[in-house]
Amino acid sequence: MLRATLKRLVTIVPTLIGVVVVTFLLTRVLPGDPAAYFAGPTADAASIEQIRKSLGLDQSLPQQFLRYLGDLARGDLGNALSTGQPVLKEIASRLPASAELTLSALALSILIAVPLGILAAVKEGSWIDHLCRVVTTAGVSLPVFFTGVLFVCIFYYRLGWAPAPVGRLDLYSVAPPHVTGFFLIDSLLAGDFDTFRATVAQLILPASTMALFALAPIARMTRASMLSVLSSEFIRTARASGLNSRTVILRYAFRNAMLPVVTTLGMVFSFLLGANVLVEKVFAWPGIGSFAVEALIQSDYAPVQGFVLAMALLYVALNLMIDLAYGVIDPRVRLEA
Amino acid sequence: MTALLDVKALTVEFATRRGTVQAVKTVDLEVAKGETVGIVGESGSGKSVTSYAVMRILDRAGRIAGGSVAFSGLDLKGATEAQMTDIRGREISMIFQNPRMALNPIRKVGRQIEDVLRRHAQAGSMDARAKAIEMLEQVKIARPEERYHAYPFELSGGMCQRIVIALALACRPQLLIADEPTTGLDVTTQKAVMDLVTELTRARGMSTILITHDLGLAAAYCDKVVVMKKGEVVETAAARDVFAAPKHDYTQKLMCATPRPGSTLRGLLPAEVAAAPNPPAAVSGEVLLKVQNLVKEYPRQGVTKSGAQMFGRGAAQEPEKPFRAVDGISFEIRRGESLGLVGESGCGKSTTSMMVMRLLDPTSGNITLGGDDIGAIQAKSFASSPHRRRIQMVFQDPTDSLNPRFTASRAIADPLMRMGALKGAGAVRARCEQLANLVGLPLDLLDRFPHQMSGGQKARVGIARAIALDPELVILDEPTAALDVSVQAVVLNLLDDLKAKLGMSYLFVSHDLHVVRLLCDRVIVMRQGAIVEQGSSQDVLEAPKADYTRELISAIPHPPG
Amino acid sequence: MSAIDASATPSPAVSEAPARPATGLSATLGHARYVVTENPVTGFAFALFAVILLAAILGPALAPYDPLASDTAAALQPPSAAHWFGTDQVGRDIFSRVLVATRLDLVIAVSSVALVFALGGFAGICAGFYGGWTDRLISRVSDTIMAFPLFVLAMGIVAALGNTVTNIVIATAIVNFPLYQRIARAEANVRRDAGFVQAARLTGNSEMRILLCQILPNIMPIMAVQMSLTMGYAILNAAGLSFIGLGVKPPTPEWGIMVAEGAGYIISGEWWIALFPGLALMISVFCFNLLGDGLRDIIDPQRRT
Amino acid sequence: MNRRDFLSAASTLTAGGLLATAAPRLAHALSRDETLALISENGPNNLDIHGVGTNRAGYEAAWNCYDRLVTYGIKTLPDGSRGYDKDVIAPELAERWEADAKGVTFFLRKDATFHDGTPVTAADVKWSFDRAVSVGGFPTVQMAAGSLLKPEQFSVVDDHTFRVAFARPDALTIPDLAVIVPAVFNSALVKKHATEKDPWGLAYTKNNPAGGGAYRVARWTPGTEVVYERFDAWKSGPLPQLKRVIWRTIPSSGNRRALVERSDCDVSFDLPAKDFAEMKREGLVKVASNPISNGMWSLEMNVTKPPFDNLKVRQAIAWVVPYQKIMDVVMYGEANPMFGAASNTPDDLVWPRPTAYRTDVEKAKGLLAEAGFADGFSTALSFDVSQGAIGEPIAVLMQESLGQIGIKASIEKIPGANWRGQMAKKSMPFMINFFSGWLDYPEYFFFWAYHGQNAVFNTMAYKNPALDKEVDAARAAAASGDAATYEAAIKTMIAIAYEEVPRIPLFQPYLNVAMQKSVGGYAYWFHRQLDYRTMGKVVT
Repeated sequence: MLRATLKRLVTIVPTLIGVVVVTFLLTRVLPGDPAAYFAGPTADAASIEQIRKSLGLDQSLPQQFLRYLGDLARGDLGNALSTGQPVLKEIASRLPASAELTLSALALSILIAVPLGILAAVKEGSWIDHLCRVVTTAGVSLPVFFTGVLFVCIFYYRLGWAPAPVGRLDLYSVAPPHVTGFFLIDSLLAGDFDTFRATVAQLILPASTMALFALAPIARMTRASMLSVLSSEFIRTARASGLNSRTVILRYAFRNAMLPVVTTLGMVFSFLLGANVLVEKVFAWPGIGSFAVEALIQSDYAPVQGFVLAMALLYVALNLMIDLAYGVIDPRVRLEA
Repeated sequence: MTALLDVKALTVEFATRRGTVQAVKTVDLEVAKGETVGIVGESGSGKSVTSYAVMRILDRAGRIAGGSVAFSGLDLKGATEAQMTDIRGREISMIFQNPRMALNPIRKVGRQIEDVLRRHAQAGSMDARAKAIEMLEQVKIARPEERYHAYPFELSGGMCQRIVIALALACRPQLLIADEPTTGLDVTTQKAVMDLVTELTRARGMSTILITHDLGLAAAYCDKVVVMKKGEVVETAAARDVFAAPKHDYTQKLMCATPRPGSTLRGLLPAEVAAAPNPPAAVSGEVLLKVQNLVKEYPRQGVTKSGAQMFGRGAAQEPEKPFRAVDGISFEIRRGESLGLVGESGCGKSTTSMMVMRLLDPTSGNITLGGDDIGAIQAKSFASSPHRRRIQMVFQDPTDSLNPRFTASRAIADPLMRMGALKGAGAVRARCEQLANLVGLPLDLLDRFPHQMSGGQKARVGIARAIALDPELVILDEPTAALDVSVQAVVLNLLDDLKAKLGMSYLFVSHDLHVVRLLCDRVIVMRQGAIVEQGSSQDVLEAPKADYTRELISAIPHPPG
Repeated sequence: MSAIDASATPSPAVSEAPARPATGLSATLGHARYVVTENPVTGFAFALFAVILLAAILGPALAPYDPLASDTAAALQPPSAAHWFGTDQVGRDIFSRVLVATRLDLVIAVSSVALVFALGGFAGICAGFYGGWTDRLISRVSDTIMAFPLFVLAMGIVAALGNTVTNIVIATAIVNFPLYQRIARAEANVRRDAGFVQAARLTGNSEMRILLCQILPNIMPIMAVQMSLTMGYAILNAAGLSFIGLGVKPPTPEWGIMVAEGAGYIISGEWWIALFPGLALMISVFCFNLLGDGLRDIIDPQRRT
Repeated sequence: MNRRDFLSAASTLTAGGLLATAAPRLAHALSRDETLALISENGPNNLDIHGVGTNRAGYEAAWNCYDRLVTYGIKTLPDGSRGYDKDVIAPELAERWEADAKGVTFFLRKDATFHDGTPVTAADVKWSFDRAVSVGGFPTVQMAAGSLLKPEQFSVVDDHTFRVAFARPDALTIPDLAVIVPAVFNSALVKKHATEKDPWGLAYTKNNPAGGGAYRVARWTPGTEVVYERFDAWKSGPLPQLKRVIWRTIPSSGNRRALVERSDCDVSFDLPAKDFAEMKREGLVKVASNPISNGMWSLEMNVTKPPFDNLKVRQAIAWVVPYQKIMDVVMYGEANPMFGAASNTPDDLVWPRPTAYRTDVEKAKGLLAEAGFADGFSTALSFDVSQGAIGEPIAVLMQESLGQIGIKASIEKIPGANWRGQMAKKSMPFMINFFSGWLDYPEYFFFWAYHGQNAVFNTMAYKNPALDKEVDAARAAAASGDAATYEAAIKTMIAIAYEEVPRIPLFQPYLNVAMQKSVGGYAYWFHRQLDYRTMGKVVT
């Protein structure tokens, strides 16, 4: 297992190098002059030049890249000019917010989509199957920001059921003491159920917005995978052995069907991280996505680079987790490792 | 003696897009207690569907449209699903072909047996494991405690089939339905599995239904045989009687199409078809293909350099030897001759044929074709070599070997357009039609796609493609393994006729010694990459010298007569 | 092994097909007709697609108003007989804008899909067919792209290259590259040693020829499914870019940018500005998605009995 | 204030016997009346006005956390609202001051301390001003606008007496000391955190206000939230009512409106004009509305790029602008029109003032024909995406109107990051832009936006010696107090600019702020941000 993990990590190296180079180049070809932007409204050419120098933007591209690599090696990701903070600190404080939202959304959509997919597969061709297909497809057919705005308008503005979309906590609540950065966990650790409730309340709308988006791929994959497993020969054996349909579907078919679904989850997660960018903006969520967008729009290199590196690491971690999950589910993978 | 299973006028329908299809039509079947009944038929005869209907595990599209099924007096057709799940595995159980696919790939085999035991209350949480291990012991699995924790992919095909048998017999059912239980297994394994089934069912006084396409198998193991054709029962009789004196035409046809010791190629065909005798083989003395010391090595899978070497203990250890799929074999084929290459799976016969075919580069050794050293030309660039057209191949699976998006004529025309000298679409088409005539493919099939043709038709397309460029050597890679016996008979005859007509040489790769004998002048028996025995097919079959050959021959079940 | 499977398949519907009278094309059409009529949802999707296509072709001719003409006297009017979908903040007729936008959105969807198919599909086939270094190199490129959250990468590309329709198309194509590459790779990989490929080698086909003439046509069906799904994604992607200000240039009518602009008016009660383009967008994405599912059924009849 | 303080406060205030779990909720209830919940689009990126690239939200933090020597007075405007009075300089850290021909002497109040309790001395003032003129970038430029150029101008007389020497006579010197930049820093504290590379301690003050203003920052989560606490020992004015200010960043404008309408926040900033117009009409919340002083939106043409070098072309465009349409559908009336006056020559000193242009397509066509462009031409009209709510509809309407006289304009959305750079490079031929000057004097506006010194804001690259002469004359006259010369120069200056029309004024927008009816004490400031010190909540 350890060997396999190490081997997996080695294959990630070229990807990471690729990410660093692509990110660097991408941010450098971004239009705009950060020096002029940050020099302020009444700046003259000289003061812009001064700022350009202080940002290291007067150097040649390879020089800037070397400098960047050097900083990276020291763990210095630079400062985000838009919030004025070190990028590392920003990412560390914002990543839990995004992760909490994304994982909640993922969990929510798995809870809904997987049973739906199973149901659709078991009742293949019935009206339930068609309904599942139409409902999940409808969910993925709306731009996520539009769903978000619509939800806010209906559930907050018109009906008043949801709390104000002001971020992770309402205006007057205080964040729980930092342990994991996940408010849901931290508030429970602190035994502060009011904050826990407030966190859940704030999470419901944005998480549902994103979950709606993730329903279709998960349900679709679950259905297809269940269908192919259900038609396989070992299911016939299980049925011929008199195992009841519950055992056949859940213990025999479902676990086998989970393999491609787990792979899909990786894709969906990456998909949701992208959707995060838009949802965070709508719900004033202090996450890493909205932060990166702002930085990108302002040609603020450092946060964009930091963000993408963080994402790449997250991607690596996620893929490792998927591989591990695969190993747990499928003994064949274990042997190959 | 009352019948354990009594099926009367069973009719099964499938809803397809072209309307309802009757897969089984008014079938009657009786199985007495302790009796072994064989259901024999070619593909599409409805033999499997009948058994699925009895178990009530038909696909969603299928339904029992008429008739009755009684098991120990219980009406299975009218039973509720809950009743049926109690009966399945407990009273009637099934074993399937392709044992590895029949087991849950990600559940320990022991747990799978436990699932069944516990489902039918044959074991509680305390003793389930012990009972499962006991079952493993009964199906003669060595080290059962250890195997309990194995996953199907860790076991061989034969071993998996033993697990499936354990699964089926765990709850001591009264009836076992074995659906092609040995198909896909090597002959020697086949025999072991069938002997085990017989032994266990006899010991328990169980009844068995053996569903098979192999008349030999049915003859060897059944008391009674039911012959089915296109969903209908054409003949039911005691096994001895069926083989001694088949009454129905279809049974007769099936009987004579099944190769057995003493049968001739023409004899496989029904009397009214087989008009002219086979042309005599025109074997010249000239050597066409010469293979010398052919070796193919593969690096071993898994850990190549062990940790020990890293810690400096490597010097004492011998370096890991690569796996030798083909271990220095030599043989030759003369012009007009056909040579059989026989062996069980993994013996290296396919690797050898691929190397001769020049699709694979040998590790060492020579291959010369009519004096030209074709082994020296890399497989990668052989496609553009002028020698390419001299060796062609007929593949094992006619479906897999035809591009599903090409019509028959397009498939046949491919070599003509690539390597032929023909100019213009008209000339190509004419040659296609000529070839179609040669292989007996009706011309109106030329514009069909593979999925619109039957297995025999697809085999003919494959043969037409192989002979399109008048090759000198044709490699036949189990060309009839996927075909029903009656079709096999026709195809084998066709191949023999073509050889005589076109003066080609054949390298016939097969696992079936009887088939090889019919078509080939000489036979090579391979095992573990090496040649065990070679000689004229007559000699090898009738007076085998090697023990292995003898074992192979004796394992083949064949109908009496 | 597979040969033996076929002989014992339980359902007679798929075993040993009897000689069917239909030729290739009409059989495919017949099958398509069957799928459309058998599955009401797919039938619906095909009908919707026809409507969208019609709107794209005839849209500019059918629009009752100039989609660019402002009429400040009639700004922010709710849907009425004169303006079916109401008017926007500068008094443009939303119905006309939604209708005319169909063509642009379809062009964005189709061209990005065509591009990613050409790039990703070809790279994937090469990777799957040749294996070795080709595979490693192409797969690493894919991994690198995958390491970015899709939308963020699209944003970066459009921000870097400038927000034009061409760049939106390019960004969407690049972002989807890994998906196509992986599917094509997997499909090519399983076929690389298939019987018909070996047969093609025997008949003197060069490797590149086998790739294009033998493998590619067999991968087309599954790619078609993916392409249909990507069409929907391309439209959503463009809409998302519009929301953060990286969409097409105003005043070009495009659904995404109309929704993005209209989203700001939802709270203040002018729901129609965002809703109608949103519906158009949703319906088309919905249609492409269902179409993908339907295509899968057409290609893979075994999926459905 | 952290959580623990809150809990202890709650338990001491209540008559004991409280369950611990009930405490937080009670704390909410107690604090809300003295807490202001404020939302806006962006939060500060730097709490120091001297920092590199401090944004507008940062101005607000700096304004409330630091004191200056002097500030502007507050007056009640004609419409009943309150706003700063540019003509009244009021004491803040300085109790009084004495000006002479060479400079001005400030006498600091003796009881003032910084947040850490250190007394405020003249040395702190000197250090702060030295910092402002030396650190470069925006603060230095802003100081220079009041002729505050080098450290030698500032001297410590004694602990509580500080003198500024004039570099040259400039009427703007004292007003410039009341803007945000000349804030007084706790020099001892900042110096402790200064390094060789960062002699002015910018890295420290970026996150830690080192001042003695009425509020200090209790918690700052960049990009998300700022929580202020009142500095109870503040002496530079009456103790503010609000004990706490919570400022959240809400990027979506729809949500900012929803929050204030549903009473989930007290003050909502940065809403589109349409929302303010509707909220004013509906009357659910209070909307404070003031024209932005010395500011206007305008269309700007780069006179170095043909055909905009042609006066007739510029005038033709000025005649074709759909002014009223823009007022109606872009600003919803939330602006003062800057068009349709009787003449381009002013008869008084009111500024900003309308031009004589209005929409007259025929006249525009005629002028364009005279200029030799009867068939029109093609150009690109740019606007700043971050100002897209206003820029985009104007662009769309302009594109359509220009089409009427044959000018084909494509619309270029320039990302915010790019905008300043493009402005500095003067690469855009035709753009929609906003400019306002902090110091509310027309010559100040003209100096930045029209003068031949060619500042960033002179996006038209307009150089006219005749106009420059008038601007310089007006500045000199203002410094010497020569009212007649001043008036003549201003009038001529405006007449030239409007006749030559390199910049077509469109409207003077209002600064609107929506707040609950219970919120009082709002005043409009030149920096367009909130001053918490005067604000309070009516306890109901």
